[in-house]
Amino acid sequence: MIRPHRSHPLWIAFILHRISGVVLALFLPIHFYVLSLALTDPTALDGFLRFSDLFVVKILETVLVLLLAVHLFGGLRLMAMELLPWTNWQKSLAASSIALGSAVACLFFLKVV
Amino acid sequence: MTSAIEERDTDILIIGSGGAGLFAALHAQQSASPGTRITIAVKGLLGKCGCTRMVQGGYNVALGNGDTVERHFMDTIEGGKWLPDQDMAWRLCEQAVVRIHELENEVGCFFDRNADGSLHQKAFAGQTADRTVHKGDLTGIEIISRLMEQVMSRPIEQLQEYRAVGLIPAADGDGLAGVLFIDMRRGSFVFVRAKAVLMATGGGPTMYKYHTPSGDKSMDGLAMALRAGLPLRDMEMVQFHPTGLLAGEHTRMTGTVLEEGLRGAGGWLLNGAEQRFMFDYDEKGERATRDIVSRAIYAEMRAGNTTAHGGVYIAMSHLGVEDVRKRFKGMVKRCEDCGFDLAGGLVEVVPTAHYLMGGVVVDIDTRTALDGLYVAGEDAGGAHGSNRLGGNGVANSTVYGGIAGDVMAADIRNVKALRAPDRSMLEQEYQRATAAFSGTGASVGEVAELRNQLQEVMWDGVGVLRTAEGLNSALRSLSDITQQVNDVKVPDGNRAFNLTWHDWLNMQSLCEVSEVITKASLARENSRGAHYREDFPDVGDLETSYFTVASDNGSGVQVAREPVKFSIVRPGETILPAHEPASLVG
Amino acid sequence: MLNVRLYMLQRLSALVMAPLVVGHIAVMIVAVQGGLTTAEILSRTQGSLWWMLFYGLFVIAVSVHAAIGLRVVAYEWLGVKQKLSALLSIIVFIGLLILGMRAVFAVTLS
Amino acid sequence: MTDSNTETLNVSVWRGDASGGQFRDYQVPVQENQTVLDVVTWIQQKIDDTLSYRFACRVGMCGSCAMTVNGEPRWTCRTHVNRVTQSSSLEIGPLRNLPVIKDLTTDMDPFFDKWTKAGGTHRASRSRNDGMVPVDPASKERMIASEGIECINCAVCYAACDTVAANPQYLGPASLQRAWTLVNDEKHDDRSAVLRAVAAEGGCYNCHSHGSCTRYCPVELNPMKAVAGLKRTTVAKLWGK
Ligand SMILES: Cc1cc2nc3c(=O)[nH]c(=O)nc-3n(C[C@H](O)[C@H](O)[C@H](O)COP(=O)(O)OP(=O)(O)OC[C@H]3O[C@@H](n4cnc5c(N)ncnc54)[C@H](O)[C@@H]3O)c2cc1C
Ligand code: HEM
Ligand code: SF4
Ligand code: F3S
Ligand code: FES
Repeated sequence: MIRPHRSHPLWIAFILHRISGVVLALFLPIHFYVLSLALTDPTALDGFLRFSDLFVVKILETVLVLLLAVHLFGGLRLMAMELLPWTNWQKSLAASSIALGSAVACLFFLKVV
Repeated sequence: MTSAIEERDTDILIIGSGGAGLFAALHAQQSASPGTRITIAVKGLLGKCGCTRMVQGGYNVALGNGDTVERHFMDTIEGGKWLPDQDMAWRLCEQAVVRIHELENEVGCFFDRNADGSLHQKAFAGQTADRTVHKGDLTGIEIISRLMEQVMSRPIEQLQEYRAVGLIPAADGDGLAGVLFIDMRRGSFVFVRAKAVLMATGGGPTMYKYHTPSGDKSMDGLAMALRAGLPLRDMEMVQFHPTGLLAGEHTRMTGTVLEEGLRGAGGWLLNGAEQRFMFDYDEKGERATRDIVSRAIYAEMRAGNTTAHGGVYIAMSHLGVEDVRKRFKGMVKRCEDCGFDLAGGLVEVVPTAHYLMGGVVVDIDTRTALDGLYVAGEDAGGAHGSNRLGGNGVANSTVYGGIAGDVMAADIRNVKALRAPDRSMLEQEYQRATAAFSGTGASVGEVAELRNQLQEVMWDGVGVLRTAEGLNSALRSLSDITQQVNDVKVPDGNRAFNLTWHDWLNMQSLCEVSEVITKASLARENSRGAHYREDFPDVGDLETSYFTVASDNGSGVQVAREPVKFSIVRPGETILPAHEPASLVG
Repeated sequence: MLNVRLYMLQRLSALVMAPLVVGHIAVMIVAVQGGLTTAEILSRTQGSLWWMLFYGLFVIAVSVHAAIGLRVVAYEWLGVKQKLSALLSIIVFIGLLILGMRAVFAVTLS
Repeated sequence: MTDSNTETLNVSVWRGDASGGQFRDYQVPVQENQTVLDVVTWIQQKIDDTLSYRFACRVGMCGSCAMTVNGEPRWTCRTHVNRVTQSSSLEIGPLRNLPVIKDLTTDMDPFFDKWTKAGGTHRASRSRNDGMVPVDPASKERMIASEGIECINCAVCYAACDTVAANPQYLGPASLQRAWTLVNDEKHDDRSAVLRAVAAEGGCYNCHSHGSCTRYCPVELNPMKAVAGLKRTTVAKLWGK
């Protein structure tokens, strides 16, 4: 159970940032491996790319983009908070960075499908 | 049974971590010869208990701009209605100047500034100059937090949640050998031997139904001193603050202070019928001094003109709800947290026991009649006489705490060895403290119930308005309650952090000291400062002023009177130069 | 767990990546339309020094960044001891760097 | 809403010590103006006289009475029961992230040890024999220092912080905030020593800006902002040199 003391915007922003970071980091080796196939086994890569035409896979891809975008804007927000002069609307900034990330992912999804 | 007592040694032992205790530790550490072991033992957490932390208004010190040490001294003497020990009062005013610089420059406090960068000082009631240094209305937090940091970061041994239960004299009768403690966390006994001991447990009249001091204070120090045969002076002098919060009997918020500034700013006091009444008692109305307002409220209460919980109202909204909210932010929030609207509505208030002017008889170096025992802060009597000026409380504890630290460090250079304790006294104190476990009496809730009874008795009989009849009847009830306390049985399953046991021990101390307060009140047959006898309403002759001295030499508490020595100034005279105006406050 | 150097490296690598990620996402949005083929990818990237630099830099930055990130997560969430998580972090860094560089060469060289 | 005398609260209180424990249930009558501390007191005084807890000032100045109330860290002497009850039930436990002594009391020493370790002690640049430094209360530095100075060291933020829970070295929000006030205190003799202390192992870089500290600080301070200030200042110093 998520205890009540964690149900506030900045904590949610943190958990999103961390989970997105970890998932991206875990995805990265797969991503690299698949791309290296271009060198070692181009047909396998093509097979993989066809596989990624599947709708489910498109959704998964969108989720990855979502995570990347949310992590990007969240990370920029964090760095702005830490390194630029303080502003008092941290919660709004956190919300905006998540919104912006989602918007990018939507755009991606619409284009892909 | 004394084998159940662990023993440890130190050179300088300090009991209590309020302004007096922490300053003593700091000064001892600074001025003792290298290698001196310094230990501070405290009933709560270091710096997080006691009243110094709760200081709101501020710290009195004469720092120029027309104000002088002489003027501060005269205000203190006149405020104390000519009863203060003049040498102590003088040293207080003089050393406060040094101490405030020390607090700012060495300890690291930051007090509020004027726009030009100089210290801001305001005038508390009863003062003839803008003298009170402060940090907003949370001055105590600033002072204690900074002192605590200094003590924490130095080689000073800390014994936290160690409760002193008895002063143990030397076997050869020559001075103090050490102090018996309960390590509250383990529930076991520890006897700490030391060459010098400072008692700074901070008095605190918590035997009244309504009281302001922190919950850990229960007069343990004065009770221990009394048992050790030391004389206590001015014990009838209990200061009441007129506006304590009244929120019902079951809440610990009841009795806590609503700040003086509310009345100063023009707040109204209303009785149960929502009518102002202060002008019936004094031409200054709500702005009259603490003792007058307290008596007026008490009189209204006795006449039955009360609110639902039996007090009166304070009203602020006529000053503009938003303004009040802004100006008294902390107070408004505090009231709001427990469900009251101070800015817009009515809040019930009641006079509340705030400070004990009385205490152990000491000299101006904090030494007592018992070799090796020193007393400073609210535990020490003399500096305030019959009334303490707002702002002289912290000044007193920090000034004399510091002095104690220096004096102890110097004195122990001549003490060759730790004194051997009187084992029978050790045994006796141990038995006294553990008697709770062998009582015959009843069940859960007994101790709390007896505490309520004690508080009612003290409030009704030994409170704001006193008579011989009421005092005598209180004495009878006190002995009855004491008897019942002795009979209580506290559960003995687990002594670690056994609060009910400590509540019982608190009751022991409170009962002992309540008796002293009552007897001293009987002995003073006039009305001075905080002490008001309806059967003797006159102030009495100033020239022949006396103070009360209570002691127990084994045959019960006896109270004597001693003449005040006017060592610096006589009643009716002043030490201010002739051209000085009576007051510098506009 | 984190000292100035690791902290700064994580921030610095993040700053380097920020524009690269924007570029990468943009490319994907444009490129992915109608599906991808190996030929398509390779025709864009192969032989291009710019893409090589772009992805090369990306890989270096992400290896540093993710290695530091995972080090903290391992320590805080998985209870991995300080020393071990430092070692793990280095392994992650080297592993990602090798895998990543191979991928970059795969799509830009030959 | 209140039939005050008959209504009761169902209160679960954690009972145990360093070796473990469990929640025990009590029924406490509802009263107006009742704080969580009053509920605990009621249990100790009227139902179970073996219950241990800690308080001192009872008005939010000493920071001794913090506990975990319905999952949230709070000062209990100033928390009105109405603010926290969920369907007239209360769950009260000791503060998180500190060793338990018994029942609701914790050992706060680790909290204060870190306070000292973070450089949270003033170092004198002048003595009692010197005059007072004039300080413009509206200067930028002083305003920053003043923002964090009213901390009552209650450790509520320390208990709220998940980084403290996960990283035993982490100095925590309160001590870092104190350090930040000293970094901005022109009277301090060696402010770069404070910066070194907070940049060391366990220092400010471990904070992930969860913001729980700021969310729960009962006196409405902003330790998250202070920690960000430390990060910014220490990093700027790195470039500056
Ligand atoms: C609400 C409030 C507001 C106040 N405002 C002001 C003000 O504005 N200006 C002013 O000048 N004064 C003020 N005072 C008075 C002032 O706080 C005290 O006079 C002064 O702080 C006393 O200091 P002290 O060191 O003697 O005692 P305290 O600060 O009370 O310290 C006593 C210490 O002894 C410990 N102790 C007690 N019993 C034992 C035991 N048996 N064993 C071990 N340790 C023990 C306590 O736990 C505590 O640590 C105020 C008091 C209160 C209650
Ligand atoms: C696009 C640019 C990126 C930015 C601006 C960025 C920013 C950040 C920042 C500031 C942190 C520190 C968070 C903290 O200490 O609380 C962080 C952590 C992390 N990042 Fe990134 N990042 C980016 C890309 C990536 C990528 C592509 C990955 C994955 C491969 C990644 C993986 C991680 C991980 C695993 C963490 C650790 C999470 C944590 O400590 O909570 N990041 N990122
Ligand atoms: S910052 Fe706030 S929550 Fe933390 S210790 Fe200080 S007062 Fe308590
Ligand atoms: S909750 Fe903890 S992680 Fe940082 S912002 Fe506060 S210290
Ligand atoms: S008892 Fe002091 S803050 Fe609650």
